[in-house]
Amino acid sequence: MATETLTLGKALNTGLRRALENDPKVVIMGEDVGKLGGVFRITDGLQKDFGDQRVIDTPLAESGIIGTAVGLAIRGYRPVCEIQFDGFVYPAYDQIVSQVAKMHYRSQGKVRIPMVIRIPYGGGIGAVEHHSESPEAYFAHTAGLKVVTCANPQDAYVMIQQAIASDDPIVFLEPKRRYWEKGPVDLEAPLSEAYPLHSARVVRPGTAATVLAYGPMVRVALDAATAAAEDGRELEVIDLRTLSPLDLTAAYESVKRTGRCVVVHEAPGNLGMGSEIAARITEECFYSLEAPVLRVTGFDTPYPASRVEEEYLPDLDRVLDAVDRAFGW
Amino acid sequence: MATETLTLGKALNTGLRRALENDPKVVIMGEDVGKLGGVFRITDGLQKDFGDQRVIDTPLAESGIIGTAVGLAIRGYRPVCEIQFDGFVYPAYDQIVSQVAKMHYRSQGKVRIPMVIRIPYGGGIGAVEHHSESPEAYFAHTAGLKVVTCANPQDAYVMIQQAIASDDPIVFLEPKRRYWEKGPVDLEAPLSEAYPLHSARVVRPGTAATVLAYGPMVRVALDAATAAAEDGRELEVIDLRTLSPLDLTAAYESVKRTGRCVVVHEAPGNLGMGSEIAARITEECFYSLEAPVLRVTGFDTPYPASRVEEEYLPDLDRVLDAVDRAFGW
Amino acid sequence: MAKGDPGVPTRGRRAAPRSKQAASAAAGDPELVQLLTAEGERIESATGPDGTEYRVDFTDEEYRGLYRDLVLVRKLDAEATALQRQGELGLWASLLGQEAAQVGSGRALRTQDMAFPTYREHGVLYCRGIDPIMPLGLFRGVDQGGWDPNEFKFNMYTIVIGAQTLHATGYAMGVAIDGKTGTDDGEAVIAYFGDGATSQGDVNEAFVWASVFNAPLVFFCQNNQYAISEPLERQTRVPLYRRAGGYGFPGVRVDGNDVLATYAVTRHALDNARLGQGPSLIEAYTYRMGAHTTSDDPTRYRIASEVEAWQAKDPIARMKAFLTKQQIADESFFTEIDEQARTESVHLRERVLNMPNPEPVTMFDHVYPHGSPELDVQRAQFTKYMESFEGSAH
Amino acid sequence: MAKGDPGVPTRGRRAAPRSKQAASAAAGDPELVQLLTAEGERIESATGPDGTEYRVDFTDEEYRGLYRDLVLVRKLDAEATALQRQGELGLWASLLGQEAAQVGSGRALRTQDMAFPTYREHGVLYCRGIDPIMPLGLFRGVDQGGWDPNEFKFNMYTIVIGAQTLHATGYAMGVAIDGKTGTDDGEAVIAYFGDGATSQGDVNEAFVWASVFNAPLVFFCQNNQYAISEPLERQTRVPLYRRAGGYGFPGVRVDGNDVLATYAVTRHALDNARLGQGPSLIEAYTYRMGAHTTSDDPTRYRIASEVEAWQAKDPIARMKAFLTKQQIADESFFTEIDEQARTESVHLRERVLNMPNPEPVTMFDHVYPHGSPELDVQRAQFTKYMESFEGSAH
Ligand SMILES: Cc1ncc(C[n+]2csc(CCOP(=O)(O)OP(=O)(O)O)c2C)c(N)n1
Ligand SMILES: Cc1ncc(C[n+]2csc(CCOP(=O)(O)OP(=O)(O)O)c2C)c(N)n1
Ligand SMILES: [Mg+2]
Ligand SMILES: [Mg+2]
Repeated sequence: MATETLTLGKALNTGLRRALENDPKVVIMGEDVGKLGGVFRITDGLQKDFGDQRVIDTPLAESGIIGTAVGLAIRGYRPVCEIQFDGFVYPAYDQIVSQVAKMHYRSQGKVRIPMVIRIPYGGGIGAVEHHSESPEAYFAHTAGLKVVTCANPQDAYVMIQQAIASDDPIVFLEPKRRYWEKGPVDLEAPLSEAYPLHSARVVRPGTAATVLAYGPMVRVALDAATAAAEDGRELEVIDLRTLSPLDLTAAYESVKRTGRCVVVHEAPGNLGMGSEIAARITEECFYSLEAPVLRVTGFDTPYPASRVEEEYLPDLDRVLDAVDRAFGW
Repeated sequence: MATETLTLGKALNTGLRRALENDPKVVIMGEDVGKLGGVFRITDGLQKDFGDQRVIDTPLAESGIIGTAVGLAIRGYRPVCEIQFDGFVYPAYDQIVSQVAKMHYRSQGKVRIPMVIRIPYGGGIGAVEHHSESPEAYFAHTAGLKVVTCANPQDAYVMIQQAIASDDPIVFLEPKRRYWEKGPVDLEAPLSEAYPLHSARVVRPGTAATVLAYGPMVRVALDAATAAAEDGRELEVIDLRTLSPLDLTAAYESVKRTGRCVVVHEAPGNLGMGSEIAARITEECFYSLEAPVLRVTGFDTPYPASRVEEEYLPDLDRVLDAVDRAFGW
Repeated sequence: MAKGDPGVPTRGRRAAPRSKQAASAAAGDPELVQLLTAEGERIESATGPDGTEYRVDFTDEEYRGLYRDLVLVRKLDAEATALQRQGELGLWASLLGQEAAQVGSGRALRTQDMAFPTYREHGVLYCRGIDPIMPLGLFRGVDQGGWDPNEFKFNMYTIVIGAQTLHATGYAMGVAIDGKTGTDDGEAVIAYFGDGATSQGDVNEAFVWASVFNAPLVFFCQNNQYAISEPLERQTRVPLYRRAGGYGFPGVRVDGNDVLATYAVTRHALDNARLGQGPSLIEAYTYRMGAHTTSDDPTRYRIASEVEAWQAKDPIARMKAFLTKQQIADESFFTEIDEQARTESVHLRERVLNMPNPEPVTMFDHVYPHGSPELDVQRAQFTKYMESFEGSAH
Repeated sequence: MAKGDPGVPTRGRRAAPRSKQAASAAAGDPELVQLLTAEGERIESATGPDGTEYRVDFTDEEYRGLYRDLVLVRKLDAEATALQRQGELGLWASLLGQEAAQVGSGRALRTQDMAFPTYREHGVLYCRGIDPIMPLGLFRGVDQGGWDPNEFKFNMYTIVIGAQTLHATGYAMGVAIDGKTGTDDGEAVIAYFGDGATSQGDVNEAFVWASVFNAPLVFFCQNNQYAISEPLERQTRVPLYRRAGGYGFPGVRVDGNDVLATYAVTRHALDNARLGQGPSLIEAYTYRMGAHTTSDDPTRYRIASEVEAWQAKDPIARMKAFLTKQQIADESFFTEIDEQARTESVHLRERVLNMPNPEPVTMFDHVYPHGSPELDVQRAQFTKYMESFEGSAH
């Protein structure tokens, strides 16, 4: 087993490299993905090694990126599009929701759009406006798209390859504040044996309450669980990984045991993933719940100036506060 | 009291006329809003009477409509933008979520964008693709926007004027399949005394269960209540009217009495308004609920071909089925 | 194409001055490429704004074929309009008046070329060999488009204005990456759109991309003078074909009611594309003779005299006059074609009336290539729910 | 502007041939409008692509004033870069190299004119009389822009590429509806954007709208040759100013490192706009001497020799050479300006260091003009929650 310690960013880079190697139809495209290797260097070195027809530097136009990628997909390619920052995906929104998401349905399965839309998302990096958004609900609400997000280097490496290999159009959300976090990555395990893409995973078993998180918030949830354990409360933490379709099998099982559930995400709470998860868990675990599912989320404001983002973003304390509230209900 | 019987469409037309009369800064803009009077004739006759600088026929470009309206708003105008159909708002999505919604926040209140974005929405009219969508969740999830929808001619007449008079940017959703439904409209009651814009309203009191609906589904909910009453079950029906901010005061009070709640909307259920409403009601009414809040919604597919839309859309039977399930929980 | 008959000018004969003059006379626009006047006079050749000489060289058989195409697509289209009036279709977007623009460009495509239509290219669809019933499913509401884009090299209809121009550009980029340009039998791509569409961001982005990547693509704009009720002046204050220059590729305006000129200009642009010379823009200057769709009422926004003026430029009438004058066809031929059109339209009507409604449960099909467990649950619940209404429920 | 001094060519003298030649020599582009060569030679007048003769007529005082502006904005910008390096700003988008494009256009604006910037127009902001600390709050992360757009006639910075060009167009439409064009003291609007932005749908839609509504608007594109790492060739294969022709309004390329030519061209375009002659496009041909932002590493994508070549075209050096040669200014003036710039930058630095962090609860402010009961609840909960951490909680 060839386990290496990689940052999440480097794990993505390595996964993309594998995908380019394994399938000549895979093309990467986006603003600054070539020579620069992307503003986060996730595509670093790939244009040099695979050429500028596999790793395509594009004009500055997001609708153009996604729209031409649709055409490339119809031509038989498997485009992997990089959107530079979360807040810049909206010019492409029409192409994503009306074309990417619907082409397969419209054509009764005759046209496939095996596209991956990579988006660095979320806050916590002290950035200016539009660089810290969490747009996952906009995509998860859209039938025809699948939405996944990774939380650690191993998943990053595997999931990006799985997403590229899938024929479904997938919005692949990358927790940008975790790009520099390191972890072990098994570079040799065959993809065919990997943990399935559209499955959640229990990342810390526990008994007292269930904490659901994804992407950048998994670390926060785990930290909260460590802190809670010191107080004698064992939290079960589930990394959701797939936001559409949601995989709540493990969550249902867990909540039926614990009776309490907290969902954590950075996106504003109103109409966020937490709402859907709360609604489903309440339906499924109605008689097991000791308290309503509580949501720890960004507030219902635009993402604020970075000097107050620490207070805007859910952190360990707010998670523990919610757990306390669930116990005090 | 000058009560007239008007269709919902004519009520909107009359409300728009009033707004143009009352404030010279109000301008209407959109594709085909002038000579044609809009594809649904909601702006019929207005260009003729107010001129082509008050009722502006625009190029075919939705981002252009909203983006230039932002500029007009900065200049001191109050633009009322028509998006021709729900499915064509997405090219303007970036301008709406990153500019319209955020300009006031960004400028610390120095810039106001008193804009109304009118969108005929929803299905049931036998239309082709992109003409039957319910995009409300995309907007309600966006902080900085307000979202309202009317369900009857009286509300249509009043709410459109209130929305135009408001300095908040408002997405105004018009239930297109109800454009031709008639009802009494009081044309003389002063706006200042009207029912507040951002408030839900109980439209049928009841005791057995609470049904929440908005826009095109209010009629379905009322029909269901009539049918249920024949079976001896009195449903309380609430017309939500405002989707952001949500006004659930009456709903909480109702659910605490009835113990059962069903939410109805056309949009796909996943991450729909129903999720948020279910999550909030569960938090607020946890100990009163005899069953989880149940959602009767469009399915999580793209809007299907019109010959099957009847089965896609919630109807009386599906609402009653959900009520039955709530009772059988 | 084989050589023309003696009565028709053939390749190689120069007639530039006459062409300019004739085109100018016909449309009041010296830059309009025209090979067949509204009166059915053949012009030997016409010069485009960049000096390209356009001409065609058809056999009698081919001329008659083009005429047949024009008549057939008009008749089938009229049948669809009638079907809509009788409630058999939810909507119809008629091509009336645009037959030449569509047949001319559609016939200029080679088998290997790929087309990206809007919702109005029934004539191009016909030229691609697709059963004309196909788009009727979409407008009837039984499906959202039934043909296989890759089989016929004709993509799905696109309703969102302009979106398909980016798809076409990406596809053409793929053609180039595949190395399928640079030779006589290279592949080319054509993107259809309207005058209204030229205002959309997507279309202009497509211009940027096609230019930067030198994509083998022909932008084919049918300027039918209206976007629903909005006249051309709401989209531009200069002729649309000039837009191309700003992006660094050639643009040409052709008489879109002239099937010969449209053919010549499109063929030339496609051949340039397939040879690796990059994109170009064709503005086919034509007129939407009918309503925008069957839901529209054009009397609210345009005057009858304008329609009448264009009536005089009818694409079929001028072709008929030409065939008659040149004795390429006679009354019996015209009668035969009318008869064939009638038969095909009756056949179309019968098949539409027999188009079954889809099973409601099929709305859950094809949302994802790999399916979704959530949807499987919804489908199962739906099936059970529907069964609960059946007398003989399982 | 008052009359120029004897050493400087004044209005009315024709020197068209010389201008063409000089411009050509300087930039290898005969279409580049230039009034001051890289070596500091004055060119009397220059001809634009549509035949417009551009010239300026400044007093010595005014020449010195332009020089002062250039030096000051460069120095303040350098200070901001230094502050970022020291962790006092989260990010900085430097204008280094683009001083002349910004000061030239900024000074061409009249009080009543409205500007719509990107995130890099610190020089224009300065010309509008806004305290240069204002944009630093945004980049420090204490706010999202602090000035009042209507007070200074300079809109908020816009980060989403191209979005502001539509706002500018709408604003200009409003100016026209207000009847504020058609006279010498009419209002004009200017929209700033970069070369990269020209690929965005929004910018091209702005071209459509401005043209169709004949908006009193100047599109001012600073072509600094890069969009982050992407060189100009990724956005266009022809000079950007030509884009305008496709939409039916004039375009001109000016030497953006020449403050005089930029002034002249912008003033002319603004005056045309205010007189009701509609929109135009200016491409200010310049170079981004520094990184895209402080987060960027340009050595990954461009070579040192290219930067050096542009160093020789420095906007300030050429102005200094001109002032010296023409004896409009001497060493003591230059020293005085440097000293003033130093003092102002020290002052800026001190004020930045003292910029307070916002109270966290202010994040709930200004979401809606009329507030929201939901947010009131969240704010109250947040306040209570924060208080729970205080030793002396209420
Ligand atoms: C993005 C978008 N906005 C609006 C519409 C509604 N709509 C359908 S057709 C049409 C006019 C199109 O005009 P044009 O491009 O000239 O094509 P034509 O219909 O004349 O062939 C409009 C506005 C749409 N389909 N898509
Ligand atoms: C819609 C959008 N996409 C991407 C970005 C990220 N981004 C910021 S600046 C920039 C390059 C802009 O280039 P240009 O327009 O030439 O302006 P310059 O920075 O050179 O002044 C990019 C891609 C953005 N801000 N907005
Ligand atoms: Mg048209
Ligand atoms: Mg640039």
